[in-house]
Amino acid sequence: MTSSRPGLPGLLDTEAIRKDFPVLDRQIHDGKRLVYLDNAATSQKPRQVLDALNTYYERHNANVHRGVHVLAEEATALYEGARDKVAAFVNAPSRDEVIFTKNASESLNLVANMLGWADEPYRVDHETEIVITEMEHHSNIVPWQLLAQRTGAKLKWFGLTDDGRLDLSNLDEVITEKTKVVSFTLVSNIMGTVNPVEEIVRRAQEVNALVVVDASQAAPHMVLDVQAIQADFVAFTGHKMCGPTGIGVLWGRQELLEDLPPFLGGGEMIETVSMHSSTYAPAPHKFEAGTPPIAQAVGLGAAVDYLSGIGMDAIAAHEHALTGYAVQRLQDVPDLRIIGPGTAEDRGAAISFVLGDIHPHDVGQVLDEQGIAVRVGHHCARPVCLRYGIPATTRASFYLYSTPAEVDALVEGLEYVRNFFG
Amino acid sequence: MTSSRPGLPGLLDTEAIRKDFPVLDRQIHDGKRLVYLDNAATSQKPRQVLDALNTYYERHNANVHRGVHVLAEEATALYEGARDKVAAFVNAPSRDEVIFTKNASESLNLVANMLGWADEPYRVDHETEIVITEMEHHSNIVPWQLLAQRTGAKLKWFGLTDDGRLDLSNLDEVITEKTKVVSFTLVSNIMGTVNPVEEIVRRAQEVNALVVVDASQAAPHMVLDVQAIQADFVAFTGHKMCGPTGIGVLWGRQELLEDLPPFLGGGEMIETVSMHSSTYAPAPHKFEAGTPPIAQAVGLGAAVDYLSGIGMDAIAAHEHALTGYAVQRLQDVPDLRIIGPGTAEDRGAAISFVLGDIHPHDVGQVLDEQGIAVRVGHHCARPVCLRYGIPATTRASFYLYSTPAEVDALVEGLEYVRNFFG
Amino acid sequence: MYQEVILDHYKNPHGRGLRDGDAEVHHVNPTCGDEITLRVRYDGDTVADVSYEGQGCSISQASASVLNELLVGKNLAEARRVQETFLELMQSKGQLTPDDAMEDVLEDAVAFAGVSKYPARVKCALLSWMAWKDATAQALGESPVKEKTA
Amino acid sequence: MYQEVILDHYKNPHGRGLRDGDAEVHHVNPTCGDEITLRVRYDGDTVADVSYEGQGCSISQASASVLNELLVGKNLAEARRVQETFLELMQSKGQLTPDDAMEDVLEDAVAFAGVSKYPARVKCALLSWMAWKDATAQALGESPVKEKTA
Ligand SMILES: Cc1ncc(COP(=O)(O)O)c(C=O)c1O
Ligand SMILES: Cc1ncc(COP(=O)(O)O)c(C=O)c1O
Repeated sequence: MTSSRPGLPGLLDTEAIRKDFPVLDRQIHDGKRLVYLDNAATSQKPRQVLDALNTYYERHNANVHRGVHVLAEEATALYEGARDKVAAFVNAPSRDEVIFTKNASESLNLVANMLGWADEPYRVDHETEIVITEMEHHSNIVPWQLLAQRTGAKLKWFGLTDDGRLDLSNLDEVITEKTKVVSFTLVSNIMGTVNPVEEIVRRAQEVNALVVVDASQAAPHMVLDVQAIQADFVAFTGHKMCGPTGIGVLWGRQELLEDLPPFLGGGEMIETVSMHSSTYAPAPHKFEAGTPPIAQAVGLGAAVDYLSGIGMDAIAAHEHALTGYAVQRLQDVPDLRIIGPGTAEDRGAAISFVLGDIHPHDVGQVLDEQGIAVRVGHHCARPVCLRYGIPATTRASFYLYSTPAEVDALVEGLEYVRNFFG
Repeated sequence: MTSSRPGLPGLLDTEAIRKDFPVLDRQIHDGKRLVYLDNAATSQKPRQVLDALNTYYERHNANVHRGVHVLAEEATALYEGARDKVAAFVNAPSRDEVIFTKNASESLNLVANMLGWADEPYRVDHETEIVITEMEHHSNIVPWQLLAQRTGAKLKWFGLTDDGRLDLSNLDEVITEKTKVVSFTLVSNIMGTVNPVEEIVRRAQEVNALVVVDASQAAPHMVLDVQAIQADFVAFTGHKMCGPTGIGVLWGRQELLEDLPPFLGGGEMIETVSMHSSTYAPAPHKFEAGTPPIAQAVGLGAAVDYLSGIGMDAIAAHEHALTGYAVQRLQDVPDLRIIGPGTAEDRGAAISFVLGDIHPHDVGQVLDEQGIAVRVGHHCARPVCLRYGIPATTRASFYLYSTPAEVDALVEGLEYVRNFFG
Repeated sequence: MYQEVILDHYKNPHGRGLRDGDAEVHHVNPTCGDEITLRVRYDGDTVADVSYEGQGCSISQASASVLNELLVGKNLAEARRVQETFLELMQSKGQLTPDDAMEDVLEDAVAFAGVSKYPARVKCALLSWMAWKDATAQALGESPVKEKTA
Repeated sequence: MYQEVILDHYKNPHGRGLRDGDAEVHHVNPTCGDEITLRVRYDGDTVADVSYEGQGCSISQASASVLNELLVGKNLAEARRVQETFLELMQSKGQLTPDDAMEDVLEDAVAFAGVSKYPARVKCALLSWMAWKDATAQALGESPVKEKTA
């Protein structure tokens, strides 16, 4: 499915792919074709995923795990089948290591809470330290702030270099013998930076700290192999990877999931309940209280099939080519300053920038009038804005259906913005 | 939409209604028409809800709250519009009191956790007591067991009478000055019992205990008015009321939501974040960390419209008539013993029973072979089974599309079961 | 949305900068990071000054400038009437066409009518007005500030 | 699913009741509340007795009865082979038609082949067999019990 365009090797056949995404035909503002460049916020959904949802609801819908009737068995097989698919997608050693949550935020909170309530050696308490980075999404900051506040643990973090990379020059001072957990993003949602997992993991393992990887911006865009990155937990979210809203994933190492305490209590997560005490089911069920997001898991399974059908390597290559093109064209726009890496190396397909002193809100609004959807604001990563002394950025972000023509539209749109406020 | 059938006043026009539910046409086991009597586990979904989901994904899908582009504005309007609909559906004084969660279990865990981390006067600690009942769903037991275990609070509960009602004879000894919170179900999912809210609330208010009502089995079936029942929190779940999986609701009184601490941390729930500290958005956003179940909320909004269109009073009357008919017919089945109230008074449309010493698993399996879907087991309410000295029950549960003919099919099916194992 | 009047105020803001005041507030728009620090000074019940500083989009900047132009010099009752009318317009979701009476009250601020169609931008337009309301309440000793921290 | 053999074992269970043993375990099927208490007694490496009591559906009851009939009297290696073969059959999702060799090992237990198509019931059929495996490991001092409580 690869088309070649002069100078841009590795592009996918987006003409074919775009036919799978109904919303991309949408016209807005009196007939302007939608140019959707807000993929880091959420992706669009292919027909294949919507079909899976509809088939589930129209033929198989039932509550899972507890029924002996046909629908209940079918629904259970579909739900657990989705777990198999996701496990294979991230190369999990065992399907039982895949926990379905509602989003990446819940996944990260789940880890933080498990560690807060855990017994030794995992317990985070006032004598221990938690390490994150300054480029985390709020969903990988606030859970740790809450944990630190409630346990007395100390929260530390890696700062950023001027070109949007992690500053690991003080690696050994930040991660110390006191560090119980290191949680960081694989790919920055605001700057696109791809972080050097290996270096951080090596140091974390030296001090026996658990490693949590926020793969929300990685899972949709590249091969994600939980064994290769040697993390203990990996979190990501369905809606950014062609899946439905309302579904997230936490992968965790089996022995940890066995040892750590549950988080939410309720139906499905128990082994046996009496009024006096309860025992818990083995993982993953121990961490899935209540009726799970059944249809959404099935939809995520279909999304994973869809992405694998195209190939994660091919998707990564497509985005790499497009990002290179975009970085280069954007750097030609006067007064435009990229916040984050200035090349396509070790970077994902989200590009943040500021345009002179025109506020991103105004940039976004005037682009929208031309049919171009970008995100503006702090992108749930306000510390990055603080770090670079800016109130907000405009962010364009690409996905497997994005095209060079859309990059061109963005650049033209930005010219118009400059003239409008000039 | 009401048809009359000799002897069964109040039935809905199920012929028309059933056309809205694609799955009800499903044939199983070589051409047997599906008789779906597992509605207390989850309801089926009308076309109107599936259409709302598809329209959302095919035309409006975007992340909410943070965008200035058309799709983001539309998605936000749809999501927040669903909140308005749900608020109206339960007669909430303010739309900002409606929190979207992933299911009722999360809603109940959210309350338990807020109270565990709260400041006085709400804080649950080792000097305080928590009161529940013996007929709770595990999702309204385990969160309180966890809270009790983690704070040292004492967990107490109301027992049950022989005919499946709450035993409130010791009301004043169970709820005392030490009681900080009383959490109970409005309608039992296993026995169908409708509980006397007023009496419990009156006593709870006397001692200034907060009242949490689990309305998971009420919201789908009757008028639910959070002001009339005078609770402090009300939890329910979308998938049992014609909505999608992956969406739940917690309604809470505004001043409590203002005073109580957040639970999950992350994007969307913050006001401002720095590495050192964060402040939180006002409710409901304070309690909605991360990308919410957007499409699922929209689907729940459509479900609420659908139910309101038919009328919750009309639905309640339909189910009341059908339940009366079913109770009467079931009592004529030899060796059948109903677990729960033996009449249709103050009872919902879930009927549990045991059939001689034939194990419910076998009852359910043989019914399934005839196309009849019932649930068997402890229905996530194992203490009820323990109370009545039974391993499990068979449960038939009705909804707005259920018919007297389906009750007849059930009764005939049970005769067949008796002969099979006789 | 971008009326000439709005762009004018954005490019040439009135009364910008912080000067002495009776009360100061700091408001933030969490969805986009717009911020304003605003001070009010009263002379009896006359709005003697509204001074402000902040960062934000053209809508929030222009709105603060219009606020300064409209409210300074008015007495409190009049100023509140302007604030309430502006709030009403902004919450109208584009359904309200300002009539003559409204135009008399709002003057330049009627130019923001178009903004009310854009929910994400309504907060920008209201930022300074909410800050002014808050600061005024504090200056008059009507309300304390409350903040929660992680 | 309900083969004649299964119904027979259900109605006339073999070896039911608790007798002396070297180890006792209690297993529960959380999805349906089926429970079994099972004891094993070894005489050297011969399965001298498997006694049990519990509540459960026809499948779990019949399966325990078949287990007793098949395993008592066998030596440990043979018994384990039966257990493993039964496990294999039950996990086959209805894809496996027992061949002669399998029938020789499983005897009456081949009647459960049809159950393997019903995931919810596989656990019922396996309940006693997993309990036996556990009890045996304990009797032989191979494994401790682990439980977590709320
Ligand atoms: C009374 C009651 N409470 C709580 C729940 C939990 O709902 P959910 O599984 O959607 O979280 C259920 C249903 O399963 C229920 O019937
Ligand atoms: C890097 C990163 N982490 C976490 C999240 C949170 O995902 P969700 O909002 O689906 O919980 C996001 C996206 O919003 C993200 O980009």
